[in-house]
Amino acid sequence: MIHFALLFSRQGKVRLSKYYKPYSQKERAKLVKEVTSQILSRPSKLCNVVEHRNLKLIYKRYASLYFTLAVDDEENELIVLEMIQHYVEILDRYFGNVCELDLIFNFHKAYYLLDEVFVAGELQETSKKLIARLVSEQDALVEAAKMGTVEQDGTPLQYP
Amino acid sequence: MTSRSDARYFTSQKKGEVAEWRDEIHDPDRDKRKNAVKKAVIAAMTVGKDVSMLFTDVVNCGQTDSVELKKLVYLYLINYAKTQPDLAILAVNTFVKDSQDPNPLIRALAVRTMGCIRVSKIIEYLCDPLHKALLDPYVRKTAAICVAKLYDAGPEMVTEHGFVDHLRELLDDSNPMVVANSVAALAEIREKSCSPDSTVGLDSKVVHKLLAALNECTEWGQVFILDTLSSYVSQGDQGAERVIERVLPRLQHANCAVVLSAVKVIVVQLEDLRDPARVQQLVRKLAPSLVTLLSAEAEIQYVALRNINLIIQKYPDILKSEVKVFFCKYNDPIFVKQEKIETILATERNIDQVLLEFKEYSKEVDVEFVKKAVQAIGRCAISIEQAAERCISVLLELIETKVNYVVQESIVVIKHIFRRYPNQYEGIIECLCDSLDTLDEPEAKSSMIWIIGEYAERIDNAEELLEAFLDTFLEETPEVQLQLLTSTVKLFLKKPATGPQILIQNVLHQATIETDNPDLRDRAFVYWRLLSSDPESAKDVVLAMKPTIRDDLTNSPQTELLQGFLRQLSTLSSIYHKLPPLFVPHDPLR
Amino acid sequence: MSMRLRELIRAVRQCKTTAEERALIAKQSAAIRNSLKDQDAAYRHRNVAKLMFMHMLGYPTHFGQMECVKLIAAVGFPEKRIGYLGLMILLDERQEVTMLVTNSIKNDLGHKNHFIVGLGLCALGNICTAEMARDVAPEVAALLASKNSYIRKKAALCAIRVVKKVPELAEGFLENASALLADRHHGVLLCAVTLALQLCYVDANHATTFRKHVPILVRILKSLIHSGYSAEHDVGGHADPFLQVKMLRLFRVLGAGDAEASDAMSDILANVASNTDGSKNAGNAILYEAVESIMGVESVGGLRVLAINILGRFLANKDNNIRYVALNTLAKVVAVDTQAVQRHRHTIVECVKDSDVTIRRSALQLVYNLVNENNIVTLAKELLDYLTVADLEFKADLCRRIAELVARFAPSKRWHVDTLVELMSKGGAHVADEECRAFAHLVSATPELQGYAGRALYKASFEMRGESGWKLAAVAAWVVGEYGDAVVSRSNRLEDEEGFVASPKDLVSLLESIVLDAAVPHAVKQVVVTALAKLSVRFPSEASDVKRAVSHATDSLNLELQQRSCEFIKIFERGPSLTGPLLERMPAFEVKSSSAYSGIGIEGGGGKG
Amino acid sequence: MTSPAVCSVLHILDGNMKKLLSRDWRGDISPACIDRFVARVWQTLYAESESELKPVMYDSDAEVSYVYITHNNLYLLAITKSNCNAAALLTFLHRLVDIFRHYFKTLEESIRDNFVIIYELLDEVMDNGYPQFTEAKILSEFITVGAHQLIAPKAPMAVTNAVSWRSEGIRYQKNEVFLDVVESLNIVVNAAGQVVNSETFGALRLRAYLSGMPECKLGLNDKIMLHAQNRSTKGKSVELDDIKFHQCVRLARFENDRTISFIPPDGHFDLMNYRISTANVKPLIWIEASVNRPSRSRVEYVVKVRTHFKSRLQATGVEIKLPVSSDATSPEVNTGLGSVAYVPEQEAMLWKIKSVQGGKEIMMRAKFSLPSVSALEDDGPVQKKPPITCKFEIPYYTVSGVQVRYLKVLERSGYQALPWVRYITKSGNYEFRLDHGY
Repeated sequence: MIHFALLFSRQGKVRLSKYYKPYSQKERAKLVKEVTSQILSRPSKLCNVVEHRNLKLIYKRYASLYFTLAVDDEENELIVLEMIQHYVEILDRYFGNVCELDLIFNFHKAYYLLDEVFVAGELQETSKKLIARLVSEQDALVEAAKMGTVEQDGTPLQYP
Repeated sequence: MTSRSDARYFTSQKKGEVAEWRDEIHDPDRDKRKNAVKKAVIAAMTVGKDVSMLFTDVVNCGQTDSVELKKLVYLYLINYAKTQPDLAILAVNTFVKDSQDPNPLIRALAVRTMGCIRVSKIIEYLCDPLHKALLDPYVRKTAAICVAKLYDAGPEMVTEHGFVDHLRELLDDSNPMVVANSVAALAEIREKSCSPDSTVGLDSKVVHKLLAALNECTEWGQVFILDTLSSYVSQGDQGAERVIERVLPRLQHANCAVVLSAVKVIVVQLEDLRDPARVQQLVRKLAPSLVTLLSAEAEIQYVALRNINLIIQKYPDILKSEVKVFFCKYNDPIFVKQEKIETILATERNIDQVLLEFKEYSKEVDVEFVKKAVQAIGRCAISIEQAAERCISVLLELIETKVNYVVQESIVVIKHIFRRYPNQYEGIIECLCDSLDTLDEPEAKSSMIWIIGEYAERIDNAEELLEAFLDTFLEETPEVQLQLLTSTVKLFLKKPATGPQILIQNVLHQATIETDNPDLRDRAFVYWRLLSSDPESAKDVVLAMKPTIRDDLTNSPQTELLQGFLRQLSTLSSIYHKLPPLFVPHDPLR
Repeated sequence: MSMRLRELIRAVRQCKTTAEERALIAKQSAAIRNSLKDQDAAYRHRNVAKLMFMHMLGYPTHFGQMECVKLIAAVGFPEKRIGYLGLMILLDERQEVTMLVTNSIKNDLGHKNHFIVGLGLCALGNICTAEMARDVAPEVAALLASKNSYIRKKAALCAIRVVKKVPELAEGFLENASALLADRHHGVLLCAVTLALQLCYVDANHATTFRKHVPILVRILKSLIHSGYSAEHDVGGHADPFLQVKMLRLFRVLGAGDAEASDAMSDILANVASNTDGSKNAGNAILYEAVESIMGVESVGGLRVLAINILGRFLANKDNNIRYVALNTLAKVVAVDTQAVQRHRHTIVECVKDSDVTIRRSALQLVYNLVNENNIVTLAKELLDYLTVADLEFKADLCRRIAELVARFAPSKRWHVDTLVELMSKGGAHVADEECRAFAHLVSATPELQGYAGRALYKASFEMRGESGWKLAAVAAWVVGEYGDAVVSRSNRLEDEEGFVASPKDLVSLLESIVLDAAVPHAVKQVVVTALAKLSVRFPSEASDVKRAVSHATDSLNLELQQRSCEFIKIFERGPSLTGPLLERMPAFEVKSSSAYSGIGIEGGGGKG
Repeated sequence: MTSPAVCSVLHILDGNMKKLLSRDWRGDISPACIDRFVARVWQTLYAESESELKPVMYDSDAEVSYVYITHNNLYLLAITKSNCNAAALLTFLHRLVDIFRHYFKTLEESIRDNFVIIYELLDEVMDNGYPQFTEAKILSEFITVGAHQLIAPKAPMAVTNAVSWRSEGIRYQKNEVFLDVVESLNIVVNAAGQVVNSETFGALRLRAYLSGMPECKLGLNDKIMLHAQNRSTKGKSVELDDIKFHQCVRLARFENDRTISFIPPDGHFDLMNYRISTANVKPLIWIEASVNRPSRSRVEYVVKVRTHFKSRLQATGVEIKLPVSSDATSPEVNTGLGSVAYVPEQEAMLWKIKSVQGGKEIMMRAKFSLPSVSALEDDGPVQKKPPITCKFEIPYYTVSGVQVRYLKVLERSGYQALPWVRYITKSGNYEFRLDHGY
């Protein structure tokens, strides 16, 4: 199971964090500090796994951003790497050539996408195409509700 | 390693910086050249990027009349020379040329940098310019330090060229910076040399020179001189008096380091003064300066407090009337607050006010600081008998807050008070027993267990209380186990009834059979053998009065050690309260 | 007026220092608190979004938690969407506020819009408490059978959380979970397999239920591999590796301890293991999982050889990730097939010195598992050499492991003693008390080496002063105290022992110097005081020196040290008639029994004396 | 014995402990040490106590000492292997900050932008780990920002002169000296209204615009000074507890006959600082506050301020800071004088009064609410208990009664210089502990 997901920049700034186990704010701050400094200090040629307490941090670097999933000992490290890639490709598809600024100003969108990929710390969906469709449908629903073309709860208006 | 294709996500272009810089370094435009070198140096020294491949390109830039560019090239050299000694040789020409430059600034720069590059091949080229360096004071002051650098790299070269004598001559120099740096260089050489006194003796003649230089010297030079003087053993009363007289005015210096070094010299020389009245008088003169140090920057205050802590152990009266300056301000950093607490000396006169302060501190948020405050209350109780009762009542108030770590620390402290004043305050034991369940720190636990054993005859349910602990005997730390063992033995000796008898069997069994701790087991066997052979002598052995514990709980160093620390005032040693051999790596001349 | 989210983000990015950022957030938080107080629903959406951003930066946002509850209770999808997101980010299961949303979520689970149902399931899956889990379990179980695949997959993962929080609820999910294992939707199937795994973890008996589905699952996996290219689920030429890995894992759980099920899956395991292309990470992920499953189920020897060969290939791979998983897996396999792993010993020992700490750690773990009676001497030496250069964080564990291995495989008692003395010298403060005690037991149980061990320790301790020597000093003190007579004796000298003599006086003065050293911890001094007392009996000639040494501690602030030394001083006063019987050699250690004590009389005395 | 070798390497780190710049003087420190230091600092920041964080720390594994200061968001860290003079090293680090501030207005951002010049400065202020020349004003005469130097600069004479703080050849049309006597009052009052500590720090701030190499002499109404110079001690004289002088003052001379004689640096500097205990002086401004919590989510404050000085004097720029909970919501205030504002970034109410006469009493009431959901213990900010603090100035007045009797200026050219003297009293650390009621 994934205990938490963390996306941070080369400068150690957190761009997204999701916890599937309860951690207090203080523990989170400490964790972020430890995880980022541990990973940022690793030369690029080393393997993509670091052990941290009793968790494994599986990370992958994309230009200036690092994606990290903290998993328990049971997980298959190699497939977790694919999960990271999976999510990144989904971000890329959604934003269209995703860049760090997209994540900064649309952090909530990144969370919506994440919630379609993982629930309860487990992988939920392997089709990027399907996820793209699901999220855009929900975006459309929000737009429609704002425009008043659907009922507040998403039911299409009955045309006379 | 992940497949390269992933690089396309989140990319920003960035390629071939180093190659770009190399082109720019050869650019005819000087500003461009300078900028490129600057970028390379920054990359190397700040980001830690490896730009050693530019070595030749950069070094060639050194032959320039731009001082700024030259300085950059030298910086680059310092950074790489150690890892690439062979390349560093390429720079020798530049060095030699620069060390003969008409401008003293350039000459000094060359000498300074060569000294920093601890590559033996370069060092060899250093001696010559060093000899020539002595014409201009600015170069001279740089050269003086360079001798110390040279000594570090190859002491034999220094001896060969007679540089130490040179340095000693420089003590007479008309220029104060030169004197200061010569003192510093001599001190370092003395520190490193195997037979310091034969090389750089500190005789009364040198001391006289140093004292004379003190007035004219720069502030840092004054620090060097004072620190050197502090290791001078004056020839008796008069010698000491003369040194003190010359050093006393330094107490008025605005630079805290000068003041503290002066304090050190005076404190050291005081040992040689015979007249106690004169000592008292001089000690009184130190007090205002020490207090003023507490208004310096927080870090300096910290050093001052650690030092004051030592000084008041030797001269307890020195700040007797100044206790208020040690009271904490809200914005004092924790490290200052902690030291202030440690330094507050309560007396019968100020005890009420001091206690009020400690109570206030025990409500702060920093756990360790709060514990220190509680401990300080205990210290008051132990050093001032008349105040013990008041201290105890404050501690009881603290226990009522139910803040876990405050309660535990209070119990530890109360145990100390019980040991200091046996059979006086056991009236409060009942209150203490109320918080028995909340104890989880071994020291608090064992303190409480000790109290139960020590006063077993006055605690009706002592047996019950100890029994509760015995259930978890094997999970306790050795500290708690040992205390449980002894307290159960005491209980049994005081109340040899069936209940305690079962308890003692239980604890002896667990301590001898169930544990693998040889020390605990030995203890238990000794008790077991003692109880089975002769219960009466057991009472005599176990329940005997113990010597009263010493007045202070700070583990204050013994006189000899304290004397050693006082000689180290303002140094790291005086802050760690450890003598230098315990923390300075000793590599005799590497 | 209040800032928009974008403006806030921009303003934060413009802050040059942390202090500046903190001030900005403090102002914005105050503005949000004010706005919340006005109960203006129009800004609720924006406020929660801003709070999420602040929360991500690590600032307190507790004052806005109630807003999420209100948004979730709203009618509209836009409000619910941001409300749920806020709920999951700003709150977790520890806050009591979470309880207030249970009802809203319950309602949403029955909503006609599947996206709203999805929001509820997602939130439950991520943050529900045990109490909430009980409340919603029936609804979640029912949703497993929803017609909508979007709801089915989310319900399956949500069920995992519910079952983790309240294991006894597992029963209620079994039937619907089984049905899902035949689902044709990739996402649903993936989640169903994950749920099945969780149900098996909760209660191994549930595996029986799922074993019935092995043939179907085998068929599904086979067709997944062979069905040809499907762009939607392809990763680097592998058909849905995520699903393959999950299914292989379920096979492992179902096949373990069940020959029939194992047999049913052996073909497909062989198929995956031999036909998966290992040139890309995704393929290796599948291979790695297949290897683990082959080793986990009741498989035939041939299959195992195949698996071990794959690991051998992995170990030789240049990719550090692959080497890493190889080391980890070999560590698990070594118990099953030592020989096969021993073949790679050289490579493995090299990995202990790798530049990557992750690899070093795994390799070290594997080395521990690799040690046996044949190679202990060489490997112990390697490990002891490594101890001096090892990462600080490794040292304690390394010491423990070395002691453990040496105890298990030592070829001789003398080698055992020598190695442990070296361990304590090199390990210093990193050696745990347990190891020190075990050493005392060893010496106690080996009468012929008591003198030798004491001399070795005396020498080592004499040479090692300062903090790193304290552990050693305590052990040395105990052995020297207990066996002092043997230590000074020449008669028990071993054949090739170097000619080194310590007199009774030497022993006492070493111990006295420890008592006098202010830096030595009290716990060490305690042992030393007892050792001194014992020496007064072993060497009556030293009695007065011992008494002096012990008396240094009688005014100690440390309770135990004072009590102990005062007692000994009193005992000394009584003379040999008391000291003799009290301090004579202690009974040898018994094997630790866990049985409750049975009335040992005080008369027992333990020492027959 | 002490080795003067103070500093092996200096690192400057930003608020996130990222390295901005380093200079290695002695090459005997492993590069890993900086990471060990950073890890150590981070560790304590998340612990229950920061007490392990001291400005001087020993690393027993690496056998080095870390000596550091923080300034705004910067860390200046010196690492050493020797038993160096810690007071000197720390003073040096603070001096470095002064130099940087003299060169660049704001510090944190300027470090990277002024990389080269900082290295030049570091090269000049320290050699082989010994502090060298740290007079910012003189340094800026030969190390300048961004100048294109076609002709290599020469080191000014001052660097190697006995008078290292003043260059020769300074010329002014009008020779003037401005002297400000500034006293700041430090006071701590506990929640029970008792004065815990009260002391006053005075400074004689000089702005000297004088030509040539002037010899100056200053006379004060210091009791010992008057006595030493055999002057009558009639009239007002004061007793100062401790005096510190700028390095330009001849200390030996002062020790002899209490004469303050000096050649001043050019421009402004603190000639002298002194300290007196004011334990027996009634605090000039007195504050009383009570906190009332009628319910869990309501808090009310009543603050009373009294001025204890002569009514002809005025306290100006009075600013009283009343700390409130960090999650306070919509405060309401009510005051007789001045204005009150809630300043969330300071977690306080700021009560500002432009000026108030002596002998007055004024009141302020404030109330606010707290959120219904309180933070979990681990999540929320730690509940600190800050005191009420106060800032003010009282012109034309000193607590100590120090007076300048004369300031004589003698220069070879024989010009007449005009001395101007001003007196002012200010608040320093001025705090009243508050019983917050939780």
